[in-house]
Amino acid sequence: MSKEVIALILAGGQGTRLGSLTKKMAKPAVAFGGKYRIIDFTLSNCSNSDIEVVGVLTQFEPLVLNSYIGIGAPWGLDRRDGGVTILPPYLNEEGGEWYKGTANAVYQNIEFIDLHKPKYVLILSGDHIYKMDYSKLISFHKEKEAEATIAVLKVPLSEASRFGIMNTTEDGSIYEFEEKPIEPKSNLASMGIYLFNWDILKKFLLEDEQDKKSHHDFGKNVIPNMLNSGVKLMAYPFSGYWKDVGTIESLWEANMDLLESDNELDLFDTNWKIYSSAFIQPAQYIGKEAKIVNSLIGEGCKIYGTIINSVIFPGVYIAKDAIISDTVVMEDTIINESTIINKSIIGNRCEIGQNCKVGKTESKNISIISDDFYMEGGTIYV
Amino acid sequence: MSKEVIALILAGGQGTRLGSLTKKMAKPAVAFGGKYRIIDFTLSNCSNSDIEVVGVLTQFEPLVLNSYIGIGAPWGLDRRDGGVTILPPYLNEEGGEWYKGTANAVYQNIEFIDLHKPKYVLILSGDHIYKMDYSKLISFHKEKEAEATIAVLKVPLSEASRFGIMNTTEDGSIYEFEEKPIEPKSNLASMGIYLFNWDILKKFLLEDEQDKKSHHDFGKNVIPNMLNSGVKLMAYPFSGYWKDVGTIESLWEANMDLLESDNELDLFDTNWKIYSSAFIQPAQYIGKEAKIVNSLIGEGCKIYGTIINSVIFPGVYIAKDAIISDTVVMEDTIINESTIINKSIIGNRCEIGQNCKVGKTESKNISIISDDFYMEGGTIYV
Amino acid sequence: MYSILGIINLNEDDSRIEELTYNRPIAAIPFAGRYRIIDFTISNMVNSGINHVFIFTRDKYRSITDHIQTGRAWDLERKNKGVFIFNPLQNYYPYLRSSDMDIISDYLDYIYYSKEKYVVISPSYFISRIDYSKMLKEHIERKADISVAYKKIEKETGEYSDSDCLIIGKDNRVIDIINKKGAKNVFMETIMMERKLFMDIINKRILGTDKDLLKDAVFQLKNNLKIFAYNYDGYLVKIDTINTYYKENLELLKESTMSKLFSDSWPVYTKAKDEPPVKYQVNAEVTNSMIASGCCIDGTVENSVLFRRVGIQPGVKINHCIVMQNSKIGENAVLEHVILDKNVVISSGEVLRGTWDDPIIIEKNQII
Amino acid sequence: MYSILGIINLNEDDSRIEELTYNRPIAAIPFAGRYRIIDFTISNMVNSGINHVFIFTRDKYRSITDHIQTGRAWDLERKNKGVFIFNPLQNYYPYLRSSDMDIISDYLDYIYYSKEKYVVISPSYFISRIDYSKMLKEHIERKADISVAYKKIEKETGEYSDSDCLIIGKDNRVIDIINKKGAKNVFMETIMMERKLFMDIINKRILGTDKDLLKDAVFQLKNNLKIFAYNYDGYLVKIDTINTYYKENLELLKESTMSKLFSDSWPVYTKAKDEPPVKYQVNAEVTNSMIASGCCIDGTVENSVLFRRVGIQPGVKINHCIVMQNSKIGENAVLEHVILDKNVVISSGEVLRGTWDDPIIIEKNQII
Repeated sequence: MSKEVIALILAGGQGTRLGSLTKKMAKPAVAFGGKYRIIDFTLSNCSNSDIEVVGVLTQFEPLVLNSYIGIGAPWGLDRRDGGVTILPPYLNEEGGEWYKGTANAVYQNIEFIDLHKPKYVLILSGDHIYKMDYSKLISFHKEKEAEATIAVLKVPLSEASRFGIMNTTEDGSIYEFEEKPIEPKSNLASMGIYLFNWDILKKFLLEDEQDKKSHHDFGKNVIPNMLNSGVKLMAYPFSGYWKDVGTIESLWEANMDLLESDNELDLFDTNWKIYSSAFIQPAQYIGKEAKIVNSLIGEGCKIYGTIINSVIFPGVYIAKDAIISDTVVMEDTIINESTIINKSIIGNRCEIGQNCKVGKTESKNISIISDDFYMEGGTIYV
Repeated sequence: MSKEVIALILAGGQGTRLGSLTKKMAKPAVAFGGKYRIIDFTLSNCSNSDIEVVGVLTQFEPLVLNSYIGIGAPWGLDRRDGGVTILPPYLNEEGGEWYKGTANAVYQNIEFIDLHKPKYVLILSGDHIYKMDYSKLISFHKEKEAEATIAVLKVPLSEASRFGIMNTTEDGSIYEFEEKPIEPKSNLASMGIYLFNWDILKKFLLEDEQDKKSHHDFGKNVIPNMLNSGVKLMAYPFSGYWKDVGTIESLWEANMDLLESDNELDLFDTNWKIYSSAFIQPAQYIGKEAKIVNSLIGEGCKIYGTIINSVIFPGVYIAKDAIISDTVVMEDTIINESTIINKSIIGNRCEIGQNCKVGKTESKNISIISDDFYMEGGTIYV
Repeated sequence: MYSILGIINLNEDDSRIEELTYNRPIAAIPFAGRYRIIDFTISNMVNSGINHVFIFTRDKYRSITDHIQTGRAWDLERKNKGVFIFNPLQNYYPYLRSSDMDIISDYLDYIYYSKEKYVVISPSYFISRIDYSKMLKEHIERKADISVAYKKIEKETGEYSDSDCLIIGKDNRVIDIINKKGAKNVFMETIMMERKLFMDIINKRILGTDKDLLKDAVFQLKNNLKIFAYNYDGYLVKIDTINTYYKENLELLKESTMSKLFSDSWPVYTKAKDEPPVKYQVNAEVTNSMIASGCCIDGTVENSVLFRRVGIQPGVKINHCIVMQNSKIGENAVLEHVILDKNVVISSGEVLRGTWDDPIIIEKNQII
Repeated sequence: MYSILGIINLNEDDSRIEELTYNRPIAAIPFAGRYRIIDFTISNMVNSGINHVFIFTRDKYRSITDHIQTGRAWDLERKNKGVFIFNPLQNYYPYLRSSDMDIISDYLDYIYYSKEKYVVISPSYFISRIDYSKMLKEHIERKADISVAYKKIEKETGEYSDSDCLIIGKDNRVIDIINKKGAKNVFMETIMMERKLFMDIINKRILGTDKDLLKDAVFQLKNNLKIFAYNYDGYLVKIDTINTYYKENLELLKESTMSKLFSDSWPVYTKAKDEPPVKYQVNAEVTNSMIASGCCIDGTVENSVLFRRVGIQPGVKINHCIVMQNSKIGENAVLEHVILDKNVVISSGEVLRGTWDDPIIIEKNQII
């Protein structure tokens, strides 16, 4: 069956800037927001936008991600035709190779794309946190009769030099693309979300593959080549929450953003639910001496201590007299009595002993405790 | 959740001896029996044996196989926990490599196996045609308190030198394994079906990986090493139809075997159904001048000609005055008027023009027409 | 694209086809070798881009539940949408059955919470290949309040004798509906409107709706609302008598008829049964017949339709027969103009001869 | 391992808990923050290795169908097995409802075509953690014809006052069943036997079975067949009165009670609802309470159970309350000893005070 649009999620990155959090898993599988994994946002966006064929391009430590995505049921992507497909590199008659760049990863899956005979291909990143109705982007693309459309976000001009910047004419068509310009001419930053007419994209991918000097990257090679060749590129303006959680700091910040009372991501909005693979946990229990303020607490937690401005994932146990603030605690971790934790990210399945002290509120840095760590009672780790 | 047994199906082979039939797909995805793909037999055996976690190890041209298996629904393997998982090679912190051999393929998936905490691991091949209740093999293994059990088939002693032969004591325990012995001491051939205690297998896989001289193969390395180390290996006697369809001849033969009135594979047995991804085709139509004898015909075919001793897949059109005998015709192929085909395998989506002549009944060889081939009218191809 | 909620209304008169409907509604009668009648309507919906389907049953709904299961065969097993079967609530006694308005109104909250802008209501017993997305396009272009589908019949035939017919004005507006033999514009009982209007009609909140049957309530509004007729001109049969059931099945053996109902671009989906291919044995002689998978044939079959897993033994001769799933015909039996329901066993040597206009019908599970 | 067909019999007396069962059977009442009562029995079956479950409803089955859907939440969406809901066929009028024998016998062919050697029949309103595989082990070891589960109650409590009790002989054979206040061996209405025997009982093909209720029919056989009592000694409550419903929910706030019902090795499954984590806002003061996901709390909550997506505004004080899904409590409202059913809205400043033995109950969808 032919599908009008198929989406490809680039989820192969190793995420080295997330340090020990991505030692044994791909970045999109990292936990976020007291319940979710980063890729839930992109998958839920696809599902809510009625996109029925989604390929997830993986190659680095895909096990956790694969087993998390499973058959795609939590996102309604367990379809008879299409649904979600994991796309790792493979061997063919000429041998095989790992994905060399974002464009090469898509190039290696041309056959998969052709199978579904799509008119458009939507290229997404698996490690961005945002809510977006892609069907509106698609309508925009059709209306403008574009050949490629790039979603852009207005950033403060002072920060524009950290992004790929799109310079557009009045009608939104892109005439120039500058990667991290020192003197930005506009504040429209590329969100790394591309919609292409498949026939055009395929042609450029085939050409790019031949180019020995290419990095095989959308931002560095394919988009500039398209611009040079006169392809009709449009900028689709997006407004709303968007965050690339590629670093420890941005991951922590994105979690803290959720605690703002007027946060734009609004996880409680029933019109654009973020789906997630469910935990099998009873309701959380809050003990007699517990105190919880301005925090998100997941299912199955048992809280006997104090929690302030923090995000606590399912199955966490916080003993009495423990004080947690400005901190993210991931799944099934145990924090023992009288331990104080500030401005930290504590990984999955850790146990922190009694009377420990982790992190410092006034510190610039986020303290990280990686998965499965056991911390002796009395330890000071700042 | 822990599962007692998980099955791994080795489906990575390129199948070069099947020639053009496996140019664009892995061997287990090759069509068989007028409806099925080779891997349907192993997957259905797993499903009927109540094995709920199945990993399919692929690396060569997995696209057709992946999209065929999908979420595993046709085999009842679309489970919330487990079900069927495609396992290609992947990158980890130390880089990554392709599967080097059957044992190395399993070695590279130790983490996947550990995730399910199985007691036993069943190693299967994706390109054998047979029906087998693995739960009986598992009971046998437990009863005998074996550490490894290998399914064996009695073959004529004259042919034994073509197989891996198990020499056993009276109680079925294996004391010697000989790969293709010139003077076989027994006629018990290994079927390439292994049940291991996972802790034992894991230990041997880790050792084998260190061995620079190893081929990383179960038959050549792991099993002999186990024998040498005194692991308790049992032979599980199987009787019934079994065929390795690794060559054109054996694939053709296996198809023809289905036409024998007393064939042991019995596709019509409702107690051990072979599941397959369904075709969306109406019932077949047999025309006014058609003649069909001793043949299997799939859904959605339109038959106006004569078919003798042949296996015809869904969606095939056979025009009037065409004569097909001792032949396999795969999906959606069109055979035009007055064409005569003998002893051939015609691939998927071919069109054979009028008045062609393909194959020869008295020939020793099977004529092959590969997928998507268009043959001009009047061609003689013998 | 605007979204449509599909509603299949199984409030269908089965009194003239009762031999086949003792234990099933018309929707569940096997048709064309491997389908149930309802498959065609569901497939039309799916092929029209509808992914949210409500089936309202009236009685004998077990076979519908068994057939539809989770809806996976139609790709209608979905997280938030998909297919839902609504059986009449137990507070309705059988004598109230005739009111589809009542049955639907009990489940109105499901329609309320659906998000589709439009609904299309269709029966199962009209087998067609109607494209509801085309119907919607016309509906929107004409700014219709309600659109109803009909087919213009060229020759006068008896097949639609009990159907309602539309009287259509020049601008395609529906003037009236009549039940009259020989009328030309056969009303397919397919109705499209906005979901909100539909809820108002079911709630009888609209002036003038005091009827128990949905179609009556709709046409009662013909003066207040703009009801337009949508002209469908493809394959159409109405299966509500034994006679049409028998003849329309065999009519499909004509290439020209079959190609009107089946094509790659408009597939008909049905539940997969994991049957092997058809096995033709050494004595098989099959001509001009439609054979479903899993059959095993060792006799003579002419001008017939065989459903799944039918067994034909050597020496058997069947002609102009419809043989449903899992029936077995013993050696040397001769059957002409016969309909065998499911799981029938015909003993060796048995001879049954009906006629073209009066076929013999053997009920489910009989041993003859 | 021998296979068991699980049968959940929802023929349960709801007359003493009617405030919560106007629109739902007992099985569908929310319990313990995120479950429905039936979740515990289904999860027990799944955890015992049962993968084929039949649910026989009696009435008000809409909420059961909505909750179970395809069974995926319990991993019971399966090709050939899984979970099936059987509603009473329409030919039964409400006054015949009391006979579970009749309801089941209408679907006997499904039981006939099942392949499991054994069946276990269980109600939903006994919430336990019974392991049916252990029960089967004893059943086989004792060579029992029928096994029935009971719990020995140490102290005399009112909670099981309307339950049947077993009189058990020394060899664990059941001597008799009585309905008597204060008896010790509470019969959990859980019955195990071979599937064939079960079919015979339903068919009333066994000498002496002339009863309409399954449990009566079973115990009528006590002299002809070997009926053994299986002793279960874990968590057990029977939810068939408002009083037990209210107290047993709050009882779960005790660590010792909660850990008897919930553990990682015996998970309780339920339908996922895609709710976000609980949001505690700046004015939140929550102690000794169970809170389900999706709640948003900006007030004071003590000794209470909050189901999913409950909203608590600033200044609110609730104590000893059960607040079901999606209810909203406006600013400064004060609630003590109150049960709010689903979708209730309590206006700002409202004060409601019940007592421990007589909690106030606010029905579904009310605005107070």
